[in-house]
Amino acid sequence: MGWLTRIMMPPQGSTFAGEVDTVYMALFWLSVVLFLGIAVPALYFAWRYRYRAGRVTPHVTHNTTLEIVWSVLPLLLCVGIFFWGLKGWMEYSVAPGEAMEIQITARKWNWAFEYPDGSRDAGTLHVPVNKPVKFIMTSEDVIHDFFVPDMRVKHDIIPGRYTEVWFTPTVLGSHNVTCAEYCGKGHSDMRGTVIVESDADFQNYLATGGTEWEAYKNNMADWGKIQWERKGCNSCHTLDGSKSKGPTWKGIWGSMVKMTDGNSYLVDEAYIKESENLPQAKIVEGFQPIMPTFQGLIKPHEFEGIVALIKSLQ
Amino acid sequence: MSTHTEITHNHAAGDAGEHEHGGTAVNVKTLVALLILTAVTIGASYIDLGNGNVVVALIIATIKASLVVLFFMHLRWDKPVYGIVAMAGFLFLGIFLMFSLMDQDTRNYYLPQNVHRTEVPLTPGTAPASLTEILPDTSTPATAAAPGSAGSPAAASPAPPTPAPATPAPAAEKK
Amino acid sequence: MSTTSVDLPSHGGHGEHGHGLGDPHHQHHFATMEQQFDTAKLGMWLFLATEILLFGGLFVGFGLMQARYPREFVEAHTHLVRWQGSLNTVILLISSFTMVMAVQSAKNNKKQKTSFFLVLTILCAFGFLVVKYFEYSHKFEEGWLPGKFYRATGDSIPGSHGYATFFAFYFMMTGLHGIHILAGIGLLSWILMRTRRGEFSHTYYTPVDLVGLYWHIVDLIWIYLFPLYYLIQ
Amino acid sequence: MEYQVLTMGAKTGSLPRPRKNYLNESHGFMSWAGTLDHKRIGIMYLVGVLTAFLLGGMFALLIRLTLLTPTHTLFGSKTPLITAEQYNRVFTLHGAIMVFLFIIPAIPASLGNFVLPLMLGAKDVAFPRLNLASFYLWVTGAAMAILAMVLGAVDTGWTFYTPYSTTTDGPVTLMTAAVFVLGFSSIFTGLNFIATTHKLRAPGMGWFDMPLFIWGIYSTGLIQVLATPVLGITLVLLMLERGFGIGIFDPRIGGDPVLFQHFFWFYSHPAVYIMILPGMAIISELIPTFSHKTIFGYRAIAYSSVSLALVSFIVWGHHMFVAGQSQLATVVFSALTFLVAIPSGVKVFNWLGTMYQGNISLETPMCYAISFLILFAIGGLTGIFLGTLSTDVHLTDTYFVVAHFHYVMMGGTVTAFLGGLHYWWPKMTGRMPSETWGRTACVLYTVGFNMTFLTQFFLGSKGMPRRYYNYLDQFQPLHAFSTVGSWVIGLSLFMTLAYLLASLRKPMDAPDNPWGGTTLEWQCSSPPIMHNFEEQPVVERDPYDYRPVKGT
Repeated sequence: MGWLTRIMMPPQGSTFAGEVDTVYMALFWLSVVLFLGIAVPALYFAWRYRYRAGRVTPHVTHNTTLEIVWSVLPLLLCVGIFFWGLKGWMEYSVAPGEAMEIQITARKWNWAFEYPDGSRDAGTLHVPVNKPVKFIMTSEDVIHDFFVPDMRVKHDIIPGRYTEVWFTPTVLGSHNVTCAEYCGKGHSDMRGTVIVESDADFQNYLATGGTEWEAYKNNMADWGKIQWERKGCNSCHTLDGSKSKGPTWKGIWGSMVKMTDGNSYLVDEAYIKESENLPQAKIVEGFQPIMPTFQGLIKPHEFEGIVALIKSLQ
Repeated sequence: MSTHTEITHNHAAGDAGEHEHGGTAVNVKTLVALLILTAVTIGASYIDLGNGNVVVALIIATIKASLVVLFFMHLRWDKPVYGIVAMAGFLFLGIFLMFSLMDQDTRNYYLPQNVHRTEVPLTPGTAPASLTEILPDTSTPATAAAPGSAGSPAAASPAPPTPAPATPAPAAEKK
Repeated sequence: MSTTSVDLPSHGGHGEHGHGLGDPHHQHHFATMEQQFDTAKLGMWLFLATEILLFGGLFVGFGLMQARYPREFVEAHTHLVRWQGSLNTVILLISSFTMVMAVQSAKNNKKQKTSFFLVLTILCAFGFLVVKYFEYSHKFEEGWLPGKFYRATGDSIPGSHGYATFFAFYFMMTGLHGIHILAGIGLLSWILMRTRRGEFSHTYYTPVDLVGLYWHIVDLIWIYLFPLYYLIQ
Repeated sequence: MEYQVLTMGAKTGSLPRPRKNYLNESHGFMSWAGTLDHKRIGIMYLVGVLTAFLLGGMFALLIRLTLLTPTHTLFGSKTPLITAEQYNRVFTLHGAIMVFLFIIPAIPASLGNFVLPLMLGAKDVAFPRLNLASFYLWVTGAAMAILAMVLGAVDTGWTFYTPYSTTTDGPVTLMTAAVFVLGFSSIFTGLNFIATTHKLRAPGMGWFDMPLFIWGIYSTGLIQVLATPVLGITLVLLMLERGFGIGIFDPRIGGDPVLFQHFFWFYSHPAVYIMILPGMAIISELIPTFSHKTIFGYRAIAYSSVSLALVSFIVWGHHMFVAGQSQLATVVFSALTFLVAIPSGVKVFNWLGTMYQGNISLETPMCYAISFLILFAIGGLTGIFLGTLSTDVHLTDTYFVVAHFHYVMMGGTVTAFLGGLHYWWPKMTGRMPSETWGRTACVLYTVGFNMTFLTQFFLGSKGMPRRYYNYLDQFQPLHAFSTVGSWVIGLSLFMTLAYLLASLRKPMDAPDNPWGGTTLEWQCSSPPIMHNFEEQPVVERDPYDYRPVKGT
């Protein structure tokens, strides 16, 4: 029956797919049998007992035994089906503890994915094959729904709240992601791709930090501004020259800055790099040594962007 | 009230399927009982019983409601079908409440492990203060793997010393 | 919907085919006046069941939001004035009593007494609204308003939306109840008018009885609203 | 007049027809617009819901035409037929019109209004004024919906899910208010029918002597009265949310969008039974009449109607399995959902039991009844896929769901409605519609229906989400096939409309009891006189007693 499953269902892409398809096909055959059990008698009776003038019909008002049988049998059948469905649901609803966690932010009308190391991507989701992946999802505007037909998973994404879904991909290659909760004009275009790849390829992908920045290749200062917000630089550093907990970034590029130890240093790439990794090494005069280290949290292209941003603020 | 009690039970109109039930005496007694119960429920609210206060208040309210329905609305004497209709209203209300509460009380509010890097839903650019309050500890396995996780902006910004709500409030809350 | 409830008792008023048992209020499709009265009463009770569920939806929403913001709700409760709620409870209970007396008088052909009790009931209803007015204006002054209009300061969990949600429910539930009181005043005035015209007797007092039932359900809803809002502090 | 017993399908045609009937009793616009006669109100409702059906059907055809090609173009044109925004408005209108303006009032308010007092042997419904008020509320609601449509239409989907519905542009508040008004129209109809059933049964008619149609309409009334107020309050909250930002459903200010879904489905799931129970009720009339045999398991069918109404209140969470409700709630709702299978199964098997050893004449209404059995079986059985948790995760919010509820609502309710319309058409109009055309249309309808919607089960299983304007090219052949099917349905329905209207041009030729039915509505003339019966009928036999009576 494998061929029929293949005709009726999408390709099997996760560990859930086998179970879901088995239940689906079982229900399919059950439905076929029950449907024939209803349609065939209906049509047969209509022909076999077709109208003949003067035929007297028996006056049978009821048959309690028969009626109990056809009430109880469906009930038992349903209890069985319920528990079978419950089995698959239990797996679906509880993610294994070791699952890698990817955050999904849905908005009209695209997907943003964020990996444990902070790498981000929009629209394309990379996951390692044969490893459980858990998605913690939230929405910025209305309700969306993360639906990967090949993985047989689906869950609503609700604004103001996080929901969870998980799967273990088993098949290399790309699979479709669609939004399954109506969200407006672009609903049907709110699609994405899951790329299931080998562990090595996935690590390689993470090392580059996603592909989101490529859109900003020609305008790295904008990319830097996004990082300024995302990494939280904005909570201490301003871009407009006003005072905050840390020195403003405006106009510092290429200038000499006086430190608490009395020396002055030129603000250049090396200085910014040092401030990112070892913030306590040099403290600008008039400020407290409160900045935490960002070592390992900023990828090369993000750093490039921040430098471009500071350069642009002359 | 005593001014109205001189209105006595009327016996004149006893014809044509007249069902004389209740009467002034019963109505007055019902009113007095209702007023006493009101006093009791107000009094009980001054005693701190914890969650018991709600239970006591609702039990007394139900007794009062029953008095109104039975005596003022004549269900005590009327055909049972009216009572069944009224009870059906309350029954289905109970079903609605029970199942909705069952969902609300057993809901899982997931939180990302790396909450400090999460863009705040709905209000991009502001710190997810309510989430940082809820999170007991940011040194979860994933963040521990990245050195210097203490440098997360949310942790760096001074978190307001407000108590965490008992249930995780939506992350959209602004301070 | 409150206004359309007028239709329920009203169609007892004009038997247009007029070939019944002689009573001008008898409608042609009922065999007896008693059947007609029972039917009208059943219809009214069914309508009351819909009222219970209409308010019930708000009670359920209140319960769920209370489970979501328990501390905020308890704190917000303290902003409501207990004596105002208690006074209104007493007023409504008394009005229920005068209403039932009005029905009893109408049933016993006592036109004067019916009018007297109806007037008392209407006065109680206005008294209720007056107290409500002072209550509402206090809330407006302090900025304890629903949803995005909430402006009050000094909450112990600043910024939580629980308070605004509480007052959203407070205004919706007491407001819907208030609308029912207003509709009740309209209905009471209407049957007062008909009483003065002498339209009711022991054979036909259906509208008085049905408006009475309506008025009692309004009281009954308040019996639940009162402890839920004013006593849980 | 004695309860006239008709034996073995004896079709009476020679009774003298009264000169006056409810149609020619009085004339002029006001004699209709101000009427309190349940028959005239039923006819006005019928015209109203059929107009709504026509309008909703037009939108359905437009949706299918748009989805014919992935580019939404026809005849090599460059511009799409409608844009994505227009498409969203069209499917919203299709859903809202079909649900609130058509299916919910379709059977109870039109056919039910006409037939219920006749079947009970009553002169009218309990509250004729309320009945007329209900109709005018329907008209008001319809006018408001049309106005909202003219003002740009809403794109929320008929479900009005927050926060989309609270943030999107368009006259959402007006549309919501329209549905609110329609809700009260529905409440008043249900209330009226319950009171009528309780109080206006003919002498001798106990609860278990009522025709099963009454049981179905009565159960429907229970749901209308007990569930619709919650819809009312939900819509009020939605309007306040949009108008005043009260924030019960808005996550931005502390609300919970899932709470809206609880409120909405607490009504809208029972509403599914408001739609299907009257359909089942009609089938319970058609099958014994055309099998000329007493109904098999009368009490079981009667009880199953009531129990379906009750069970419908405790399964609403199955619309929310993946919507963010708690896992416990999901499991409980799934388990309860399977309870629906039992009363539904009981009905179907009892209908088959009635046909067994019957004397089945395949006139148009019976053709629709058999069509109903087949379509409803598919609709019911595919419900199992959706009630089962693990498969529902994959299938929910896809075309599988679309196909499932069309099989139940259209394949079930609309098929039964058409059957009932043909069944009572002679009683309502005094004319017999063409049998040839009727049977042809019924076969076309069944074939077209399966072409349109059976296809969609496969689309959904393959992962085609619902409410999609653009779709992957791989789905194109199935979509095209489905669209062709929609033309076949359209053709059959236009054909039906045409020959039914054509029958009105004939002189009155319908006998009082053209099908040999045993229930009371066949005891009065076709069309009935103003007050239904010449004399108060008295019930002395079971409602579906086809045994010959001594002395006849």
